[in-house]
Amino acid sequence: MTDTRELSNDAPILDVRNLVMHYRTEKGDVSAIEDVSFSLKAGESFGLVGESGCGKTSVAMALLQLQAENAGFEGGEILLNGKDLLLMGPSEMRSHRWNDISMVFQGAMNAWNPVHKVGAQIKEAMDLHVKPQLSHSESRERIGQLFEMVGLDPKMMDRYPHEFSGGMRQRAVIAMALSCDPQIIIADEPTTALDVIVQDQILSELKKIQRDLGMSILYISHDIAVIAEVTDRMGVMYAGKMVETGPTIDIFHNPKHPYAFLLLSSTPSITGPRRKLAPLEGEPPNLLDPPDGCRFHPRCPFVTDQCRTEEPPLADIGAGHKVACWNWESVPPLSEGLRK
Amino acid sequence: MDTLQAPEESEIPGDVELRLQHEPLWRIRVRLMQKSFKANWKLFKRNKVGVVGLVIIIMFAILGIAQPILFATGVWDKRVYDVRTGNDNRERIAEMTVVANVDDVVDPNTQIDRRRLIAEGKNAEIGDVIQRELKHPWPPDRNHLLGTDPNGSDILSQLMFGARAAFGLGLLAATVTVFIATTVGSVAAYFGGWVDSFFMRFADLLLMLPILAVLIVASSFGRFKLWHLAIFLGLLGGFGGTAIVLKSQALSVKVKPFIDAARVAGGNNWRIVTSHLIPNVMPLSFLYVMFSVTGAISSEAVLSFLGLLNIDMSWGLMINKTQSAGYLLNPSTWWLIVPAGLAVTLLAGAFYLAGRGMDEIINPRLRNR
Amino acid sequence: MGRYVFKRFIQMVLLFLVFFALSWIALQAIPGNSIEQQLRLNPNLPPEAITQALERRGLDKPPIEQFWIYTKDFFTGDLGVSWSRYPQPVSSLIAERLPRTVMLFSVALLFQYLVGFQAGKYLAWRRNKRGEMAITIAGVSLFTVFYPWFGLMMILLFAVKLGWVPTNGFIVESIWRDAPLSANRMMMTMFTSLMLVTAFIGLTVWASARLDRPSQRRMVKLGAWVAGIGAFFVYWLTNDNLVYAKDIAVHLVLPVSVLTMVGFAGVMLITRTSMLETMKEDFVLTARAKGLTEAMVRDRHAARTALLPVSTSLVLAVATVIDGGIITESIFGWPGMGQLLLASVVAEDIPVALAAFSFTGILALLGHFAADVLYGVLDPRIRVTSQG
Amino acid sequence: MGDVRKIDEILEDMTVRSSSKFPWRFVALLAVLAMIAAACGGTTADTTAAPDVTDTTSGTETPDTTMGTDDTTPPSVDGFEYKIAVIEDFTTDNFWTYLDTDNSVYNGYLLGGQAAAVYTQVAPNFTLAPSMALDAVPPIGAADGDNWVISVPLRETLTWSDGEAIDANDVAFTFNTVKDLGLGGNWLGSIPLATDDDPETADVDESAVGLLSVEAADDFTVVYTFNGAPGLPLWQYGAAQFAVMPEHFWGPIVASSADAETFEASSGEGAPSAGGFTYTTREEGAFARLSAAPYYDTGARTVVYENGAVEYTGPDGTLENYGGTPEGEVVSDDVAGPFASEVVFTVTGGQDQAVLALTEGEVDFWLTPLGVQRGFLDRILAESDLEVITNPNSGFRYLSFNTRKFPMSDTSFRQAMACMIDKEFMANNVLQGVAISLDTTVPPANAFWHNADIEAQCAGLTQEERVGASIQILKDGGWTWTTDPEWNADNLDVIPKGEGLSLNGETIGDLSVLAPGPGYDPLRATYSLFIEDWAQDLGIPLSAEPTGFNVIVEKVFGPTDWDMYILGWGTGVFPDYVVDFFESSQDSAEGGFNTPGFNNAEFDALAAEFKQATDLADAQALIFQMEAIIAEEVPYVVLFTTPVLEAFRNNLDFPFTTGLGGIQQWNGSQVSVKSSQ
Repeated sequence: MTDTRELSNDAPILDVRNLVMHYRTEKGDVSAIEDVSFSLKAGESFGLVGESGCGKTSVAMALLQLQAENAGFEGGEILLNGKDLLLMGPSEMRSHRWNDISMVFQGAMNAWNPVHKVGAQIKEAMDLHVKPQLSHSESRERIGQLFEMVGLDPKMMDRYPHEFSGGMRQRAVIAMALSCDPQIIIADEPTTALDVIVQDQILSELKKIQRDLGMSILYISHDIAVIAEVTDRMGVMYAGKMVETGPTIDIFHNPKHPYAFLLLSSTPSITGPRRKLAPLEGEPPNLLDPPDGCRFHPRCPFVTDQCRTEEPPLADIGAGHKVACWNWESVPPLSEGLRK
Repeated sequence: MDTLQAPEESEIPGDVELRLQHEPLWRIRVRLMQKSFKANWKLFKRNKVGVVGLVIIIMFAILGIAQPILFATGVWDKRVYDVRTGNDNRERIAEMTVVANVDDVVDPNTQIDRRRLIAEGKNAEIGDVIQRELKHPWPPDRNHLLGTDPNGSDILSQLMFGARAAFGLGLLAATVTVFIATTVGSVAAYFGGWVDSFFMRFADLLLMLPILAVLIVASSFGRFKLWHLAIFLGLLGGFGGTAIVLKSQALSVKVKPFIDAARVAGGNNWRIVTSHLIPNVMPLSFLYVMFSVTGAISSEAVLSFLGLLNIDMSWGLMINKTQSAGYLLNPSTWWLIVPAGLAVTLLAGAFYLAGRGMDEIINPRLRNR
Repeated sequence: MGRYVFKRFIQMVLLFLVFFALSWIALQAIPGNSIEQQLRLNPNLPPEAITQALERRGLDKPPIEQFWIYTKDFFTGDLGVSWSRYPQPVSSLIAERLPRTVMLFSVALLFQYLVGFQAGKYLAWRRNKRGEMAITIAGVSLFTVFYPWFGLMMILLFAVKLGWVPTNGFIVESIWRDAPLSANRMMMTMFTSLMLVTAFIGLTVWASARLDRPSQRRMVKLGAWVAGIGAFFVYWLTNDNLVYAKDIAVHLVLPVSVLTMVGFAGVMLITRTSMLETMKEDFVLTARAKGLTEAMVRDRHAARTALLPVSTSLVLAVATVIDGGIITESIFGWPGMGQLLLASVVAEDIPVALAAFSFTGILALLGHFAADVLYGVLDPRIRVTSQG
Repeated sequence: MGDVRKIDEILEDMTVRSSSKFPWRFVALLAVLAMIAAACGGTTADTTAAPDVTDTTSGTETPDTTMGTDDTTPPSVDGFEYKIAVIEDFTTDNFWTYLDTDNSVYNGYLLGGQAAAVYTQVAPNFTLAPSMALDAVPPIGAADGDNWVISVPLRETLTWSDGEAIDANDVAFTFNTVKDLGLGGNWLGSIPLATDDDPETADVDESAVGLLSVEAADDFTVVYTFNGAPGLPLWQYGAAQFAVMPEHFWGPIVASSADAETFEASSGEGAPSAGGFTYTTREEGAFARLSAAPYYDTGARTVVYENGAVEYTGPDGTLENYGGTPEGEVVSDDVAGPFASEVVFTVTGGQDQAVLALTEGEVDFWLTPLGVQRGFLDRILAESDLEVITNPNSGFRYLSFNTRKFPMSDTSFRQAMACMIDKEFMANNVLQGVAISLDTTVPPANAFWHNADIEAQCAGLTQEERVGASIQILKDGGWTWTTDPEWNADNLDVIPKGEGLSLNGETIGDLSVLAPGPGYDPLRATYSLFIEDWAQDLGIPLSAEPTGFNVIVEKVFGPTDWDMYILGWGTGVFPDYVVDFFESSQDSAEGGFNTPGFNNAEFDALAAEFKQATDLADAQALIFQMEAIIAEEVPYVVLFTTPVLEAFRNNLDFPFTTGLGGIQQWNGSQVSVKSSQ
């Protein structure tokens, strides 16, 4: 299985196609993921950005098949090396978790079980997935290496999570994610709740590791700046839908979906071009009863009648840049900002 | 210590009062209560465990209320159905033949062997046909739906009286418990320091006591009536374990911003405790009412069962009387022991179940995702 | 840590002193001295016999002096002499009763917590699925069942109707009449052998973690189980006193089963609540993401963390064994500490009652202390804060 | 993957620190192994030691009885095990302790048979008869200066179970031990030690008559010296009957005991017995055993007649007669055993368990002072091999008035209350067979002392007639109502109830009757409620207060601010208690037993005479008169007694099954019970 990455550089190792997932609640179905597609090639990093509640985390959970109990897939497929995860049985799925797809969780504190030592929690995954099973000392050696790789003292593996600082914990989480040598790492808000300097360190650490180990990383963040910093390609999600996807540089500099445009406008950027800040007004829609037509239309400054009735398709506007908007052409360049 | 952790959030946000100042406060409170009641009722209904408990509680409440009504309407004659002095002495006669050998007895109701006759102190010759009074306890029939006890007293009537006793005792004990525990817990949490130490050490002290033994000691104090027991249990619980739980809840409320806000606004300490802290501890307190009722009912039953309470009638006493008269392990007189035992179990269990149902609403950690 | 323990210890001693004094006052305050009453109600006794009997028990002195003498003796290790079983020393009464209580309740608590914890885990794991309500209601019913009644019903069913187990008592006379050792001695041997086997297996398994190769670890662990259980069986099967051990074991079956039935639900509910809270934690998700099986996630992560309040409750349950034993012991005719406590309180035998009270008090204090320590051991987060 | 608990998941830094930590764990492991080994070794030592212990004990125990019972072989024809269930544990195996501080009925069942006595009472009619003594009737003795000396010749043939003679030295030894060690309790009840007058309290004469010394004039003559002439209670029913213990066994123990406490803490295991069984062993909380032992009286035949007369044929065939001329029906014909090789007491957890043991065939007899409860009868009678007998209990439950206080001080008030109480109705209709109506403190079953001529107030009247009679009694006594009570024939009730009852203008305040709660005694609790009802019918504002037993006792034996109470007495056969309960000098306010504060000069005179009486017939006549006064003046309303039901397996052959208190009164007739199989 670990050899598959050698197959081809072109074939995506992860291909999400038209994924539809709903949460069934007493009040009705919540459409959390609506027709989302993206793919990830070996060694590539892809970013998913959007407000909280837009379905990013649902996508991450779907990739690990750890969605909530009331979630149901209405369509689509998640192909991992060509095999559909949605069709796998629980035990087969388990063998892929961490082994092929691991995850750097958000809020690293809670990702650790407080009653076990950090090393033990990493070893636990290795015992399951690394074949042949490593001996005690071999495991420790490997964990030590991983710790060094993420910039931690190997002795820390015998400490409990609460003895780690936030940044150290996050590094340890990365070490854990790397422990079984996965093809894909999902980094879900990897730097949220860390102070800025640590954020930066962690991100460069991740980038370095990705470079060294050649794995694919799926970044998930509400912070478009983070995504811009570390990904090759990105997608913008809004209300469960992918509204814009393409090379990160294209979108970052030239967003064509009004939501992406406003998102970028509302974020000050140090590295990017100077821009006028524009507020993103209103609140995300209630996914129990999403608006007709384009889901963004109630908040959209470029709204037209068509937007209110017809759902725009994710259309290619060139160079792998796709956008789902009827009026993407009327979205101004970022530098001009939004005219009043 | 206890299964129940203090909820992290209170049901009624503290700042609601500020937002709706143009309305009279009581109306806001009533409306809020209505609203939260409706919402909570919906949640509660979803949890079938709680509903089962509630239904059983209501059943017993009806049972308890029914007895005075039956007396007042004359359906039941006090002389027959009163739990203290009532007895049914309408004679029930059975004819029987005195036989020499117990194996010859065909129908135990109409025939009797000689040994039994001797045991009952009558003289008869073998072969005589004599009339024998059927003695209490009588099995259930039309007049006595659950039969009579060895003294000829109606079991159903005792059961009904016992229901009233159980409710009275349970609710009184629970009210005392929760009133004290809420106050103690809030005060200890708010003031901290030596006040806290004092109450918490006192609580530890009460937790050290062998409760049953202490109740036995207490019950030997003269005319220890049911309401004495209720208050005693209330005090034990109120200053003991419940206080500790509610204190930890109050602590979590104490650090909420609105308490600080009230303090900054120059609120007097007692006012903050009574109008901010306690109302926010109340939901959990109310939950503890349920659990305290369970504890009180069981304690009373155990003490009565051991024959240590001087009370007129209760479920525990019914079992105690059955036992002391020797009918306990006799399956053929099941009506003496099964209804009473079941009643204690059901009502105590029902309050507990209802409590668990409420717990799922009040305790945010247990709420469904 | 040392300072913390010292502070706790001082607190415990002070608390115990207050407890001791309060218990004495409460017992002393019972209206009517039943020892004196019993004597006085016997018309055959001349007044001098009554006076003498009171003098011998020190009851002729004023209460304050009695208390002073009693306290002095108590804290110098002399528990005094029973009033109702004069002149039997209190310590010998306790020595006679304690092994029985220890035997019955150690086994019962073990089962209660094993069954309760497993059931609670299962319940939490199956939340909102079929069976949850049925098990909850059944569990709560057993938890809140009127215990004396339930116990008697079980005796009626299993001992009387079905005749599977003895109805009461802890030994059968016909087996023990010429026994070379006392039942207490036997119980202690049984208890010790159980403890030793458990300790052996536990320690070996613990020590095996040091071994490097997984296969070695497995072998040693398996070996420990086989050797431990094997040694237990070999020891008992070749033991001349097996027949006596068996008799005690047979008598344990019903009380232990009933105690387990009424007690497990409490543990189950604690476990469930605690598990439900734990299951919402992110680390459970992490564990799943790591590809652990559901059983591993449940046992190593959710349940291991949920074990905290359960273990605390176990320690505290140990502390209330004597009080809780009152009913059990009287229903099953198991003359242990609970019955001693009951009898002494009813008879106002203050030396015995006070000793039993103190015993429960000390158990409770140690229980609370042990719970704190255990919490620290099980939850590394607490370990640090409690040191500070 | 499975569900393997991985305790090994705790990672240890082996490579770094193993050298320092590694051995430590295995040392711990080794320590455990060593402990296991030690434990095994220890227990092995036990088992090897065990046979020795059993050998020695059985060596001394195996009785060489005249009946040829052999313990080591299965029981011979007569050698059966008499298996008895008891519901309370024995608390001592030392007879001295039993009689002193641990004077429970159960200790009595176990140890009571050990003692010898100079005179004794013969079952079932309590006939006074010689045991160690040679003469049929206790000698009266004669004055010797200030003292009174009684010399009793003893039989020379009696032996303890170990073969030592039972002689006068044992009697003297027992007396001296009680006196010198200062034993108390019931020892002082049967050995009335003389006390000196305390000069400081000149107004009270403490120098009651008592025993000064008991000496052995020779081996078979014992001399009692009193400091005055003793009456029946002190001599015939007192000192002449005290328990005699073997000096050769206890002497050394007494000598080595510093005080009574150490002495009474010593074990009585191996003590020789004078009663056919010796105490063997017990497991506390489980069982106790007695073994048949050589008995001097084995084979003796005792025939008891209806009138109490006893015909005794000794083992050697000599015929003796006690307690009058044998005539009438034979109530008991008894050959002394022991027939059982063992008496095995099984301690069961409670009465339910005792009945189970009985019905399951684990025991032959349930020995209980309380009797079998009626609820058990169904199940006992369902077993065809169980038999049930019923006898009245020796004792009574009563309502007592505080005669020191108005209105209880008024005789007509008490009489009217007594008249209202329909005991027959209570016994037959309400309590239904679990209570036997009683009118006198000496029950009919105590035939010799019972005054059969006494009738209760308003005996035999209907409820209506009782109301009428009570009203009349009150009116005659000068009582008036504002509203007179009236019997309403339609409702079969008193309507209206009396109101405003007063005597010479003095009205009655709220009164209460203290009675044990239904949890303690449902019978008395129920009774108190009915008494409350009846009193209220007459306009007496009485309320029943369920009160703890200890609280009632505390109240009524101390201060005198109570009104009425209901309690019970368990009584012996010799009715000296009648004196204790009602003699004015026995006022409970001063520490006596006269709780009502009854103060009647006529009664006091009779009581004084009774205490001095030495003749049974005189004493009987005095008791009859005293009872009559009690029935008329009603300080007590004697309410009822309870039947003692006893159940046993029908292979048991008891010498008698009828008698006050039943078989349990005689410790289950251990020596004479036979097995018919």
